[in-house]
Amino acid sequence: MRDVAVIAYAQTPYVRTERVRNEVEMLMPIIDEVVKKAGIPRQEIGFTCSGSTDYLAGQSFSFVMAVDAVGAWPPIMESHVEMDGAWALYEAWIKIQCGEVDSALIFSFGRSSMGETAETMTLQTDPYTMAPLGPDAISMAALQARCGLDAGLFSERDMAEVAARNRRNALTNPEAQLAGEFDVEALLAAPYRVSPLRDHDCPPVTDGAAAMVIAAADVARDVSDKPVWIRGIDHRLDSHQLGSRDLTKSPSTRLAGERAGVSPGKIDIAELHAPFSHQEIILKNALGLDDDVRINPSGGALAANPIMSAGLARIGEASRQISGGAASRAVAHATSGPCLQQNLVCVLEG
Amino acid sequence: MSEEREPVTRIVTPVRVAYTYTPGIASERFLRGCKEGKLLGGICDACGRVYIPSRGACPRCAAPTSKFQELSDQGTIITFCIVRVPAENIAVDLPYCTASILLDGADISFTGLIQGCPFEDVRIGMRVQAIWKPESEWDYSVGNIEHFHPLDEPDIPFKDLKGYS
Amino acid sequence: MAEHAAVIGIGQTDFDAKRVDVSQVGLIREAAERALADAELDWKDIDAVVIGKAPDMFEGVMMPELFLAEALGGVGKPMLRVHTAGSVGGSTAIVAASLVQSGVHERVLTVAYEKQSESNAMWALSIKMPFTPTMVAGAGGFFAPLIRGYMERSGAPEDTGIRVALKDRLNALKNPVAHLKLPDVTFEMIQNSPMLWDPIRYLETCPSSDGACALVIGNEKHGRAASRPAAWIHATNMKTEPTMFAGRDQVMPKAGLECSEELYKKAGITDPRKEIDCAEIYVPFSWFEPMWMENLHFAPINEGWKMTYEGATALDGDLPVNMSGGVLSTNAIGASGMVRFAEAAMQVRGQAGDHQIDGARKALGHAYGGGSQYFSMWIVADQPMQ
Amino acid sequence: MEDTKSPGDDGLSAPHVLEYAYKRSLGPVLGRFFTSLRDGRIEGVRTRSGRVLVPPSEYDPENGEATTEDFVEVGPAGTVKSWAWVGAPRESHPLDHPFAFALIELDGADTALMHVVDSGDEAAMATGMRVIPRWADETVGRIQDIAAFIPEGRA
Repeated sequence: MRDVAVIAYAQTPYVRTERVRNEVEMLMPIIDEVVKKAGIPRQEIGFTCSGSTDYLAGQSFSFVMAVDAVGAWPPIMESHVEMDGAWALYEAWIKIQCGEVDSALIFSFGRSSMGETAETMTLQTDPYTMAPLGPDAISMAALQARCGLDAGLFSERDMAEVAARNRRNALTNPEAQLAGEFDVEALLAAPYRVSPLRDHDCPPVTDGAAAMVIAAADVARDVSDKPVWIRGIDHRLDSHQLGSRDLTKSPSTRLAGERAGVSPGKIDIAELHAPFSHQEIILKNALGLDDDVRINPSGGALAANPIMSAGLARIGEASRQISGGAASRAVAHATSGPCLQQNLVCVLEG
Repeated sequence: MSEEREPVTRIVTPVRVAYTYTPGIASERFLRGCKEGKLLGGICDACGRVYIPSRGACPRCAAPTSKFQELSDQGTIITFCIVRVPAENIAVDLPYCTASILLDGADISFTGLIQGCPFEDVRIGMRVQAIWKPESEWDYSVGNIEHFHPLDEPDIPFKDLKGYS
Repeated sequence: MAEHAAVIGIGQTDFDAKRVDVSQVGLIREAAERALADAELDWKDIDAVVIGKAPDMFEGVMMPELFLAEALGGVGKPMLRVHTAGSVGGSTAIVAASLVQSGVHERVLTVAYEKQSESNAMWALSIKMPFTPTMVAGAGGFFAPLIRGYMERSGAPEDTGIRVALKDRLNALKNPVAHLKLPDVTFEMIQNSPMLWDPIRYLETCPSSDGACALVIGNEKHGRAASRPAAWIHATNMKTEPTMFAGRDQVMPKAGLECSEELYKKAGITDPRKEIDCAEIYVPFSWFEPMWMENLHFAPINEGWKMTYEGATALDGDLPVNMSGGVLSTNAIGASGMVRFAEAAMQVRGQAGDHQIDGARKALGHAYGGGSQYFSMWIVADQPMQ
Repeated sequence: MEDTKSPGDDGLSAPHVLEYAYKRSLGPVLGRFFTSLRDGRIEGVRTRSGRVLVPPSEYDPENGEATTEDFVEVGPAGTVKSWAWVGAPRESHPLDHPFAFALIELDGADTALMHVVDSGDEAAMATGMRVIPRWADETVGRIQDIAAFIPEGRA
């Protein structure tokens, strides 16, 4: 395997509603920023890969327009996954492993605010037996939370503490959307949104985009003082039918974590893509993280959940922590599908 | 149940997703121009080429088109197609002619309907002029141009249209 | 390339306008089971799954791979979903190949599909957006003006497109899984078929199909051990350019010219017309055959139509093109690119049946999408690259 | 999904609706399932390892193997394995008053079916509770042929 490093990362400020700029206008400045930071001339970046979904934009081929933001002239080697940008990163990492290219630009984007996000996610479910019943994202997550509560794996207080910690962490992240000091007692006094979930257990609706440049060792050392090395990356899938899974566990996260090499070795921080509070606890268990691992210093998805970018953002945020000197070894995670169906784990080191 | 019924082989599942669409900075500027009967082209900050409509970027430079200029509503047909098949979402009587039109002053062509001459007379290089709906019907839409009509001017030779296919 | 990779199993569904006998699950399993049977493998032998298809609005499911992957034995495995517009079937195969070439996996299953009968392609391809009057009538409305541009600049005879359509429709009669078969097709029948998007006639266009294509791609060890001949992947390439920009040549896109040029270089090919035995390329409207002959450097610019005219692209020509009957005969959009790649592999494996080109040892698979802006290609051969 | 403040602005915006009635062919397994529902029965399918899947599928999710042709009538009563109380139903939900989404393991099945429980009150819900289907007035062969599950003993 070739050593590959994150050499630059940028994201838009995360907002509830990006009403002014369209996707191309959101992407252009951050792609420009990330390419400049990377220090590799745009034409020399070997591969470009993006992640997005047509149903957020409400139109077919919405990713085609995003090419306008890249500067694909002369033509570029480019691909797109209908997945979170974390999987675009995976495809780019594979391309570098093939020896075909030495560097890659990855980006992802979405304006969730244009639709009713929770309902849009209903369309992700089996179209024969599930989608016609209209299970929205919050209700499905609530089914999962109840399983964990019933099994005694966590309490509603534990969930509120997760939410309070994430949003406290977000105070130090100028790009986060929801930040603040929250009193756990007060959170627990609030009514349920969809029981057993309260508002604080759920992610905000977020518009945003993220971009990253990665490079193989030779290039990375040449252009960057502080490359952040991708030591392992793997992703796995669980069954789709909620009723055929043990929702209190995330076997795909556990497996991806093993393959990516989370252990042995001390983990300083973890950026976990847990849109719902209880999911952070399930993920922490699946990855076998100790209590002294700092989870989501960025505030995580409970502070900003730009769908299609939230996973790539976890890897970007973890790489920032390392390049900024706040951590030397980190695990970053991305998820997709109802109740953590698909999971990617990436281990990063300074 | 006494009567034998046919097995179920298909289901119908209605899917409805509602959005509030916003066009973005450059498109909004263009649409506000349309409302006033103006065709505003976006100028690339980097190379100066003029886009109509601009979606916010010059794709060859990946640079914003932050300045605008009003363009003529006359142009030249780059290529065209006569449509004889119905399409969902298109409320024009068949057959009709759509053309890629390079407006004077623009660096990219723009799609419009051609009327006012037999289809056989439509040709690449032909000069055309926008015919606008009555001002009272103007909206935030390039649909304010009802169609393009032939101009009584000599054709532009094909060789001079190179680079604007 | 770190590792050699080879196609060791190929499966296609039967294609039809409406495969009402199967669900989406049944459709992809039909292709995948045929590919596994061809490779003499079982679900458990597969390390990873790559799924490709065109817009989700065709089937009205957001990221349908999430509910479909488990039907491909995907539970506990990595799964990727690729979407690069019409070129997606090709790009998906390339992503699957790269998982093997990188050394990360040994055997990968890849499936591309579309079940267009669940909705309406014209609707899903031209969704009406606010503020924008729709004037482009589906794919035909987009591509017809480009064809007119090609006719103008090349001076090609007007019946070129009819000749391409006749050839592909006759080839389809030799392909057991092809969708549209017209046993008594003639030049006149095509010529007299209605003009839809002038200059495109009805029988010069592709149908809307339901169907899927699957490949099993293995590394060198599995390629050599395969019980049936393997199709060795010599080179792959993808190229993209933006849809609309000042000065763009949409008729002869640079992305395609460069994609093929680099592809040949990677594969060690210096004279493609001579060294490639047959090509299966993405021709959704007949006129795209001569256009792509030029774009793929098989013919000089503005002379691609001569190949059609001289019969060079016929089954008995010096460069047979679209032996399967092509996209003109079968078009399950998301699968179409992979079917091209699969046909190239079938030819060099000698398993193409009645449409087999004798002695085919090196073949090109090609796909394109968007506004002629996404290109994906591969070269496969009967021996590993030296 | 939690609403936060939107920046005020008077920019152009317009409603945009994607709407289509998809026609889904079912194939042999789902076809059989929906045919049975129409006729008032709930059927699962047996995997080669002997587990009964409800809803049935053409494959075993554990390993991708084809399932058998052994269809097994299950339920109609079942046990709630998990539930989520929806106090404010959305337009897209099947009931217009408060209800629960639930994972229901029907008697004789090894997997749980996702459906809804119409219990009237959140206090009437509990994990482990027994429920039975309330059939739609007219059944046509679709998942909504079961209008909802209701607590057993409350017909």
